Amino acid sequence: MSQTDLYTLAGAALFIIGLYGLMTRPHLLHKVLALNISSAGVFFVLVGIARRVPGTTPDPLPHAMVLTGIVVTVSSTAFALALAKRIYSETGIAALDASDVDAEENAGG
Amino acid sequence: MAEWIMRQLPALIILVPFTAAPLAYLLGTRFGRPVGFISALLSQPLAVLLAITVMREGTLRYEVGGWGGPLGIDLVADGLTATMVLVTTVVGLFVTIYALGYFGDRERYRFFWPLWLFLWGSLLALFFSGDIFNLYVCLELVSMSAVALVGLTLRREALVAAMRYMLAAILGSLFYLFGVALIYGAFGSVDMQTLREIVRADTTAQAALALMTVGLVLKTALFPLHFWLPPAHSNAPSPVSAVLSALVVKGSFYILVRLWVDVAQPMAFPGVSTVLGILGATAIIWGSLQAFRQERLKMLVAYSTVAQIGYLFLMFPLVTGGGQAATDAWMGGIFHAVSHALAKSAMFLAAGLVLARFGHDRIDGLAGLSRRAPMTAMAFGLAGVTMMGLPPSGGFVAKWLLIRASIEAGQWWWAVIVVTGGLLAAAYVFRVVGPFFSREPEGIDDLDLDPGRSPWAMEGATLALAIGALLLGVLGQPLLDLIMVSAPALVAGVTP
Amino acid sequence: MTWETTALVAGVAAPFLTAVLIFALGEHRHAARSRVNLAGAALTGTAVLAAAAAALAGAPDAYPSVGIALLDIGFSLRADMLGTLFAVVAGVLWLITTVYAIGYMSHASDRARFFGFFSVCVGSAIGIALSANLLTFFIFYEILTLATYPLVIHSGTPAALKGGRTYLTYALPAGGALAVGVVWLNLIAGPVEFTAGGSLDPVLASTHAGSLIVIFALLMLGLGVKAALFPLHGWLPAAMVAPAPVSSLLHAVAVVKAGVFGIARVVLEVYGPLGRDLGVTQVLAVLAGFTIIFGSVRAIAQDDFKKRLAFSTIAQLSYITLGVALASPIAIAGGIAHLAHHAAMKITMFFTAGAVAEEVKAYRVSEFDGLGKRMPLTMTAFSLAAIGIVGVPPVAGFTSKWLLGVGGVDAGAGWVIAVLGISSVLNAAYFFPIIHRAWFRTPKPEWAHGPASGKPEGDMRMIVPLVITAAIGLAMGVFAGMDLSPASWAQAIAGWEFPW
Amino acid sequence: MVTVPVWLALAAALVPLLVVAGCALPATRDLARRMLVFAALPALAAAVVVPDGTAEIDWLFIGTFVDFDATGRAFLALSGVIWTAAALYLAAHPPDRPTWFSGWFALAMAGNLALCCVTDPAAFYTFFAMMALPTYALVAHEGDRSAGRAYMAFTVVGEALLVCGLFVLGATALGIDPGPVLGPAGIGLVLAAFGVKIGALGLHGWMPVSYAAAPTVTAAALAGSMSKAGVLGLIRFLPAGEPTGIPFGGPVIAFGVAAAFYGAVVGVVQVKPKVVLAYSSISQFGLITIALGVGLAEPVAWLFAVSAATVYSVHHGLAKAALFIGEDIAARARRRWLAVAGLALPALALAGAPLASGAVAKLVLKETTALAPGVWHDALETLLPLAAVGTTLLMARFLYLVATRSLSEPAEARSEAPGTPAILSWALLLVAVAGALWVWPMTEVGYAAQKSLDAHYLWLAAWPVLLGVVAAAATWAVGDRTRRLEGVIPPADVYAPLLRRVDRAVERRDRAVRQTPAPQAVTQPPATMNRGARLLDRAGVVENGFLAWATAASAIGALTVLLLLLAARG
Repeated sequence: MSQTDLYTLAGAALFIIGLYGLMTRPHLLHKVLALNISSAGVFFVLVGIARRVPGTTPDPLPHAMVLTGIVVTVSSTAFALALAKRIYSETGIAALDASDVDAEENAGG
Repeated sequence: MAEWIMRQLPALIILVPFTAAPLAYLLGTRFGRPVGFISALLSQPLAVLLAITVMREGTLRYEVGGWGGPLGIDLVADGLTATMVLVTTVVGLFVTIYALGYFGDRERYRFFWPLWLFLWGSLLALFFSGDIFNLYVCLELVSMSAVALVGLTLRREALVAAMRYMLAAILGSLFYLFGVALIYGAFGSVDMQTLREIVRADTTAQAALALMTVGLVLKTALFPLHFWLPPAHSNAPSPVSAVLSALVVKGSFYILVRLWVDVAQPMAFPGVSTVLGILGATAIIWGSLQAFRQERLKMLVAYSTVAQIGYLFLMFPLVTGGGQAATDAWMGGIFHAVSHALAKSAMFLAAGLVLARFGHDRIDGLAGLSRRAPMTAMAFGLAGVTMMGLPPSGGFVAKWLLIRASIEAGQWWWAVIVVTGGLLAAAYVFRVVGPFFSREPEGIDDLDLDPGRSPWAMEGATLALAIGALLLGVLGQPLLDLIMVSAPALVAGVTP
Repeated sequence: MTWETTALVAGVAAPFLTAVLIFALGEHRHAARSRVNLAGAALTGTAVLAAAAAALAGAPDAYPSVGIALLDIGFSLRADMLGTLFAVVAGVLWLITTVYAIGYMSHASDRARFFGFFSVCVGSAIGIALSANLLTFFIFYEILTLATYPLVIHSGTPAALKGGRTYLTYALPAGGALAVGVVWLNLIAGPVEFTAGGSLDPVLASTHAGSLIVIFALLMLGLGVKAALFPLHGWLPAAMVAPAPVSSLLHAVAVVKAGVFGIARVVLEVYGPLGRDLGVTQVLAVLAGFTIIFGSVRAIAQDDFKKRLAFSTIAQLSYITLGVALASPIAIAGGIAHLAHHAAMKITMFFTAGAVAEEVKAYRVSEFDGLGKRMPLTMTAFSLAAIGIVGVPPVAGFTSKWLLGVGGVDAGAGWVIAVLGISSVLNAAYFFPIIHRAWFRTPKPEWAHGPASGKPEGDMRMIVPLVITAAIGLAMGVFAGMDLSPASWAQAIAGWEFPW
Repeated sequence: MVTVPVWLALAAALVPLLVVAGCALPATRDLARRMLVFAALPALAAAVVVPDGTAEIDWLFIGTFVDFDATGRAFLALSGVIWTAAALYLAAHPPDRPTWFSGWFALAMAGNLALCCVTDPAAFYTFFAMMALPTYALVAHEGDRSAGRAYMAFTVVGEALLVCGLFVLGATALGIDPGPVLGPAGIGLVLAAFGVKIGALGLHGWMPVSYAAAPTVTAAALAGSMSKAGVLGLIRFLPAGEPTGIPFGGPVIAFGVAAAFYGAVVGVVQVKPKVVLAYSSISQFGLITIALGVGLAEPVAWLFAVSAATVYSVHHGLAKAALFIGEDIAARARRRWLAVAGLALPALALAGAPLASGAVAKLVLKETTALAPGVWHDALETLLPLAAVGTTLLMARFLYLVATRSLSEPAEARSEAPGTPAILSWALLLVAVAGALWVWPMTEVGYAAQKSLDAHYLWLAAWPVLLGVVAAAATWAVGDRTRRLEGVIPPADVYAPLLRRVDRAVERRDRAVRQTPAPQAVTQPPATMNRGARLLDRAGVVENGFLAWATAASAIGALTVLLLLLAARG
């Protein structure tokens, strides 16, 4: 089992955790953070891949991708937070479906 | 000069909206509108020129800044790209004209123009992308601007819908990016040109392909992953809804096609195409049923999108066999994307006119529309013809090809689905159109029959799109030829 | 572009352009709309007549045609004898109906919508007539399906909407079946051009017998609805909620004839001898024969005038189907001739229905007592048309029936003669009582002294057209022997259609 | 010397159409009505001047074949005389709505005259219909709806049978072999179709009621001329004695004989003079049928049969028309005995008394029956005289009824006295009855006329009449006991119950329709839609499930797993 595979699996794990959070936590903040965890997982994989051939200098391209990815994620996260804040101020609920039972107590929490 | 322009075409086309977007933002509402309009106008000849050039010379390649791969960004335009660019540009023009009237120069909508132009540019960039990572970036750009546009009105339903949409979109992009990472891990390249040659069946790579597929399916809102689409498309301002349904979903679909039919075809693994086909079929039936039971016009149109997306996915099981069937399925699928783009935008714009006029879009409140707003009614009806796939509409040609493909491939059940889908579409279209002619409730007769308050330009743009979709059926052959220009080997009639 | 192709294109395009102009003019500019409509109709009539002349010049193997590429089959028009016959019928009767409709609708609302879609219907009917292949045919066929809907539900009443729904429930699935059939056929046989004597390669009969039979069934399913072939006839009586001009031109001529015309094209110019070898035309003939009896029997029971006419139409349409389905040139001639003959006679009757409804508000046969005294011209025209449908010479109906009967003998199908005989008696049974009531029963007191003193018996824009069409129906029978009469024209066609 | 073109015969025959047109236009109505009397004269002239020959008018109908020969000439002349007489009478005693009546009258006249000039099936059928259908207006005119209905029902069925039969003959004319089944079937249909027109036994139901109910002129035209068109049709379209595979001859002869006696028997017990005349027609047509039957059975006899049928038709037509007109005149006349005396002439002629046209006609008939095959030869020898006895009885009965009726009630109580044109018309007919066959240009007729004067034939003609008279006198003497037989058989005998039932049914339906209100547009959705709606609602519930994040999550997860599995497998 190579280093890369390890990184890959770890990344996958993170990705799944994030996915789980996104789907189960009604609170918008949680959802956004969950997405960040997932993206972290993906970057993990990319970074790992950069060192495919042990002993050589890491491949720069994956790093470039990760950087781009981070930029995208940061901006989208900012946007998402702004949106969530707006929703909270409009509806008093920081969740998508008012039907979600624990939405209220999570709201703003 | 002409030669130079031709070489620069891909860059020029993208540059127009991408320069216009910041301009519109800086100049604010009053000048944002003319900027948008001018950029829309400028795009037209360029898109047509691109189509002609591709038609004549086959695939175009453009290296941004002359860097070239692996680090540089390449813009590639083959028949498929040219087609998508053309339809984006045309739909974009009419939506722009419509939006001029729709938003007026109200301050609260000042972000429409920059966002819309940015979305436009990102879509074009996506179609031109030459490598799969660049596709990811464009995908994100498209999603972000689209989400922003959905929330433009700041109404709470709109905001919630936007949020839902955003989360789904980001998740989809992440799935896709995960796949990109693994692909790169497997083959050490993201450039499609390169990948085309080196990809081979390899479990990791195939897992990557699977993940990308899931992400793109999610972003294309294929049943049962359509949960985000109806609220988003129905709560957005009508011009935005039009763009979302007509173009944005096609963006992720475009990538799916690129991968499965073109780039990743050598490592395509069996079963997936069938799964996609079955999901598509289900989408057609289920989406139509849902559309039929909607109370609000825009919801109905949105679910109609869910259903129509299904047709696009019938393409996958039909191309795998190669041969004439593959060619027909390919042409049929892409052509359906095009005609649906025109018709669906027309429908949403018409719905917008109804909203603007009556202040509501309850279907049971549309009695006598053909008298109060004949052009709107006509536009909706004509667009409905394409939804039903009846001649002489583009939808007819698409369905013709799909039916032919399924008979050729010996998979007649898809033909049955296509026909049934058409009938279900008729059911929900006429559920709306029928009341247009009705004289109930009494008193509509007394209404003044003036052509209506909505500016003729908006109605004109709507009608133009509908008529365009209609004429595609009879005058569509050139477009079909364009779609076939340097088409992937699998569908180019070369049996693998 | 030669004058032939110009006429060909103009004949199809003129009605559509008329429609566009009418829609553009809007609701309120009545005079302008009427002028545009009449001009368009006149132009169309001239164009189709020119096309017919071109067909005659080119017959039987140098028909002028024009088209563009589409789905490797082509969207193309052709002026041949069979097509131009239908085109001329539709085009000429459109001109007459336009006059009638202007009179009939003179107080109605939504006239722009009405006349606009009306023109579209006529355009697609002529397009159907002049289509050179199944793809083109299908395109116009479906346009016709859709464009008829707004006319069926024109009045906008719940009843009308219901009728419209019924119409669509029949027409749209039929379109689907037709589509599959056409695609499939083009797959098996390559691009199917209409060709006198059949365009399918006889070899296919052995290689693809099964598929060809299924395809034929699909095509008949698609065409049978408009042709009101039993059991696909249910929509026609329901569609009688439409305004009189619609029932007259569309539900007596354009739409329903489009169905039977399509059947003629498929049976004669696509399947040709294969149809008989596969045994499908025989089945079709029997079905048509049954429809004739069925429609006539149902008609007797109807008290609603238009419904009675509708069932009569159902029966009469199957005369045409029966004719083309019989393996005899004479029968084919009879069927094709009936296309024109029935058009003239039945349109007269529906004109009558509208005129009577407008003038004396009588809608049911039982309200017709003594109507002949009140509306003599109208009822004379109606009676002529009626006895024609019954098959009484010298009205045209007899001519086609005669050819059909002799053709039946020629085809060795004795049962056809029985069917014709029985249907004649049945037709008499549902038309003669109307004539009897109109002329032999004592009128209501207010009718007893004829039309109100000095006034004509109705809006002349409605009376004159129906007198003209009745005269045409009579003339087509009396002068059937002349070279350019529908009967002779049909016999010429049958000569080429039937080399086998 | 200028030759008269043959098509002129048809043209002349169609002159009455001008009167039809005239009656249609308000301006020319009165003129047209006055011209009606002269409408048939061109046809009469044509019958004299137009030479035998053929002409094709290809533009008319599906191509018309004018064929003018001795037979056609005879029937054209007969019809011309009858219609002129009828028109004269019409001028004297117009019915209500005279113009309207004249229009239909002229139309039927045109059809009847024209069909004498053509031989191709389509054209003959055309004019046959042009004659038969308008006659409905002439029969039903005086409000007796049931008689009109009976006439129309039989006519329509007859026309349908005829057209079916002519389909076969038309095909044969085009050189198509109808085959072993259709061929004979065609002949059978033609026999039946014209059988209706001539009131052949079993198809005669309409004749008594129509003759009784119709105005006198209609009855005269029907009995004198229009029903003869049936005979002409049989002459034209029966295969001229060719063996047809099926022996039609025998049965036809049998039918003829039966009709001859059936008519006599049923006729004598009738109480209305016109009905008696109707049954006499049925019986007389029986004799004509016999002749044609012989022609069918014996090819060699066909030409004789044709001339016999022709001559007999002329004789019977004139006599019958004279009887009908005379019956009405007698009913109107002041000096009734004169009228009754006048009626005696055609009555005797019909009975076949010597020196009258009947004697000649019967001789020609005998010439034919002499050629009858086998048993028929002898049978007819004895049967024909007996038929004559029957006819005599019928005529006696008729005269008795006319005389007693017209004596029982005073003339002034009834309609106005007969006008001069009426007398003229009757006179014309009487003269024709008396003279026609003596001046007839056909050689065989002249020969027969000569022969009928031989003592032998005088006796042959005389004894049945004498026998008949004696029998009639006897019955009259017996008086009351026979009186009970009067009217035991209703007009239209076997058909009477059917016709009555139909009448009642129609009455019922009319009443029913009058009571039902106009149908209202009903639009409650069918039950199935409700079920459909329920299903849709359920679908909606399911869809809400799809929209929830949890479901979406599991869907995404499931899809991912599925695709990954497929990837691992592939």
